[in-house]
Amino acid sequence: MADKQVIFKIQRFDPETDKKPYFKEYSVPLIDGMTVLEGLSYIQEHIDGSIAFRSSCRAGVCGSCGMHINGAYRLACETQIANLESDVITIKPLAHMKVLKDLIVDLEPFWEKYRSVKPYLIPGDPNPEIERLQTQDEREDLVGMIDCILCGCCQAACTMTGTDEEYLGPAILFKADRFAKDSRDHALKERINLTGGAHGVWRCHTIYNCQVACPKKLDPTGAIADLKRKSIDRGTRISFWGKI
Amino acid sequence: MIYHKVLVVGGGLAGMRAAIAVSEHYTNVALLTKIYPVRSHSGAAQGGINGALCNNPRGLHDSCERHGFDTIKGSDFLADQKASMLLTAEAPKRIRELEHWGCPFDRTEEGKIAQRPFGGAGFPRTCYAADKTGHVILHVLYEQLVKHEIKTYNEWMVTKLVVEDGICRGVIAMELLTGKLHPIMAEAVIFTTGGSGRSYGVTTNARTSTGLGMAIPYMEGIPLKDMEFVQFHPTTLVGSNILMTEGCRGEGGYLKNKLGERFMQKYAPDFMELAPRDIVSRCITTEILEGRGFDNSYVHLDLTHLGAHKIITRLPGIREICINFKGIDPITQPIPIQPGMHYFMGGIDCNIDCATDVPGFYAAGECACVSVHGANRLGGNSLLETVVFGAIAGEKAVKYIEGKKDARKGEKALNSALEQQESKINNLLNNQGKEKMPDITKEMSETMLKKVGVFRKKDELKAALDKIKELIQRYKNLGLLNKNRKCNQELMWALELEGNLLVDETVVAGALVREESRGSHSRTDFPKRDDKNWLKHTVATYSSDGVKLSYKEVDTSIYEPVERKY
Amino acid sequence: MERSPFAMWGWLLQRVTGVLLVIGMFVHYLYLHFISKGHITFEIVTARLNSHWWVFFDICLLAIIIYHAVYGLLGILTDCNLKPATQKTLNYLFGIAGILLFFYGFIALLTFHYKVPVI
Amino acid sequence: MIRKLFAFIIEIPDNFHLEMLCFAGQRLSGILLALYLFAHIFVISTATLWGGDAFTAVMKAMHHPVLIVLEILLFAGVVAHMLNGIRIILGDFFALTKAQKSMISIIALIGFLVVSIGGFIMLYNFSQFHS
Repeated sequence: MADKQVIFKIQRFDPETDKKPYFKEYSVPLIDGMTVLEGLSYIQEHIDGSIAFRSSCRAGVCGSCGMHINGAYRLACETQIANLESDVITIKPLAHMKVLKDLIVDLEPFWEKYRSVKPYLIPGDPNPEIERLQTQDEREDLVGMIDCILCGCCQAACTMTGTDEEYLGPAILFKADRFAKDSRDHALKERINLTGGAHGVWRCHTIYNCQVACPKKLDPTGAIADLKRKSIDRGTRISFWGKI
Repeated sequence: MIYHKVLVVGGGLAGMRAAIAVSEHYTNVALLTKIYPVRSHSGAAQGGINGALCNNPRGLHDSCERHGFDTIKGSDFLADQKASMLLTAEAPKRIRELEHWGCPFDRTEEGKIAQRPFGGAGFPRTCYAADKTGHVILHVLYEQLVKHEIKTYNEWMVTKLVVEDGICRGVIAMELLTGKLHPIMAEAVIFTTGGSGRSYGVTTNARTSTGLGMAIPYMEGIPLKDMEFVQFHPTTLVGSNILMTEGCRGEGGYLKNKLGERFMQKYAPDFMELAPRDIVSRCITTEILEGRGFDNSYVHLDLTHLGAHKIITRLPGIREICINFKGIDPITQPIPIQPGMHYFMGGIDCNIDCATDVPGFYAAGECACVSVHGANRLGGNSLLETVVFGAIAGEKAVKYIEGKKDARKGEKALNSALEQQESKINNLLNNQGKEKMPDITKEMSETMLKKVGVFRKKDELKAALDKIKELIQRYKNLGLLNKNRKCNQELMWALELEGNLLVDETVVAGALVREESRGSHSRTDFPKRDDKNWLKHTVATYSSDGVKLSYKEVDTSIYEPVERKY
Repeated sequence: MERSPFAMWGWLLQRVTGVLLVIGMFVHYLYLHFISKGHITFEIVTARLNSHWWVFFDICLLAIIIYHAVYGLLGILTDCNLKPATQKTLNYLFGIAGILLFFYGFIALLTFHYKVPVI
Repeated sequence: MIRKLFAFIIEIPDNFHLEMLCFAGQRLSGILLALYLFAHIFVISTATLWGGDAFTAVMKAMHHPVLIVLEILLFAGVVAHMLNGIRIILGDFFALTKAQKSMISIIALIGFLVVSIGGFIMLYNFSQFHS
């Protein structure tokens, strides 16, 4: 065939039949402007229907298709094969999560942690008639905090989520900090209590894996550092003066 | 058997809003979604949500009535006017409610919600959060879902709606990871499954936006309304057809053809680029067809004159998508765009209460047709529709249950439906047919795109209808590669393909018969709007040998239809 | 999860001792490796440690570096998310070992100050 | 358990970038420096255990061309651990997490200068004594 072929090397695993994950290779004809996700769906449609992966929006906004592609965590849908500059594309599921099938991992613990940090606005006063006022400056604090798509790439890249299963992880702490930074939120005390535990912010060693892995170029490390500073501020006051 | 008072199917904005509305009355409400709620395609909405808040200095004289009139005018007077007025009257309340829940809208100088101009609107009234409005609202609603501790069935897919004696009893759902079928009994079922974008090859919609959600009630005899009105978004990125928000033009972007002209001057001199979507799509297509497009397939959306600061603060997502998918930076280069299928104005036929003819079955969001958008939807009204009618559907479902005498009925119907679905899926898996799914999908999307696209013609529509009918027949001989039940995504796509085909049939059949041009339905052989014969809704009903069409009155009690000019 | 002052103070002190060690090690290296020449003898050290300031400095440096080293090693084990009971035992074990080590080093330092073996 | 203990090395191929290498280096140098610290304290305590002459004798034995190279390596380890520690602290306490990439280049430069100057002085001192 005249077309250029790329080899997809995909980690396969079915916990019911396989003892260990293994790699299987597929050859896919390369089309101009093809993304990794398109390659995967080509395999699913034409070569091996048993392969399983999550996908939805194909525009990099839903966060379904986070996976480990050629040495880094990326969204399959926005990764151009041409940009990888390699004839072999190695794909692994998100690390530190239980593999349910091939590239599908068990996200339930992730959502469980998400729920545990009260990820919703807790305003101090009853809702006013009109909107709550917030200056554009206060709104600017949220730039870069509201863009998280919860794809789980940072969570998988973080070395600490691998060693400590109970560690909340960068994505969750990022979410917690999004509310800690919101001028309309009045539950900072509660948020610090929820994230300032031994399996919370103190488990972070500022490795920056999350920041490097983030497909949206957000800064979870910075968010965790922000929570640490807030926690220290409160913690030292309590220790030295007994209360705030 | 799993039992819920109310089961919401679909985890997008409308679904979550409905579930939250129900949970204020009953705790036994569940939300069932094919993916995860935050993965829903509502999150891809970019531009904003419309509401007459009058926060913009240029919008001080705006009002809900003006918003309603713009919506009706935008709809080419096919909207049910009371429904449109309800939508716009509820808008400020719902937007402020979102704000109270923590939605990070951009702000004005005084700290109120900022508003930007949008297509077809007389005043700037689109509230936005950069170009990620859908994303932030989706996350805010999911946060509320978590707060209300609503049970969600993630990665479950409904395969059948169970209707017994004309009353909705529940659904049969498949757990995608295990492939197991479960009957779910519910007093009321709310469908909020979105549109059928995958019917078209060139679409802004997600891979998961398929027509199954509309096809399931359709197969149970619940009609689909106004299906021929399919909106094409004028600006989608060439190649991947990812949405380039209308906000680009709202912020002042220009559309330019090969000659470098702002061609909208010729077509809509007053509104220019901010004419409604159907008009801009037609203009772009005309330019391309008349040879003034690049490579005969696209034109340019030029943002370069806006300056780096405005693009980075107001349209960061657009810039990111352009860089990731096309390798161009909108600050320095124009974006190549073409129209792409975007939204279904039509859907499950329901009234202003989101109720259908089957008691206990409700629909909201894109999959429903309350008929607020008529023949063409204005940008920013879809997010509004989801939160307004999501809430209404939830509340009306609660009211229905309160007035209901029997409960926990229909076990027998559910069990027999379960058996029927089991055998259907087993047949699909064991079918040794020669037909391959990618072929059918490809032929379907190409037919729809080429023959039922922006411009439509009688013989093309006829050919398309034949083709879709042929594909429905060929679908019966589908042979799948993967015969396993567990985690079989191919099976999921196959089930959805059937839904897509059925929905497509209603689209083509409706378009073939409607001999006029109205809103997004543009017939080259009938270029004029014909209020005398066609000011009516198309209602498509399922029968085993194809679509049965009938017609319904349009509510024009408030404004007299006039010619639509921009 | 409850806020954990123990984890916070451990983490914070690790950073504080880290910064102090930057200063301490600078002085330590400057004096002992760059200014003083040749191989060190007992007499050279005793001459330096005649000064109370040097004794004070060395004891502080010893305490800080032992905290930093012991907490650092313990931290690596803590990251493994062991059973709470095991973790508690380890905390005590490392704590006691750190204190013992400090006293051992302390006595070694005093040997130079008093110019005779303490034992 | 072993996997978890050495995750900072095992996971390098999955996250192959400078930041991860810095972290692994920080942990590894930390462990080695801690071990060195214990040895260091023990060597100094020879004076307490066996008297001043024993201490002098041990110190003289330490003054060996091979050991001076190891000593310079130790110095490099201390400097690397220190500078990387400063980078982490700056990131955490001064909201400089976005600037960490440039911080890595800066500390690499500073580290290189400090180690080469310090190493040169140490070598010079050593050679002076022997000549």
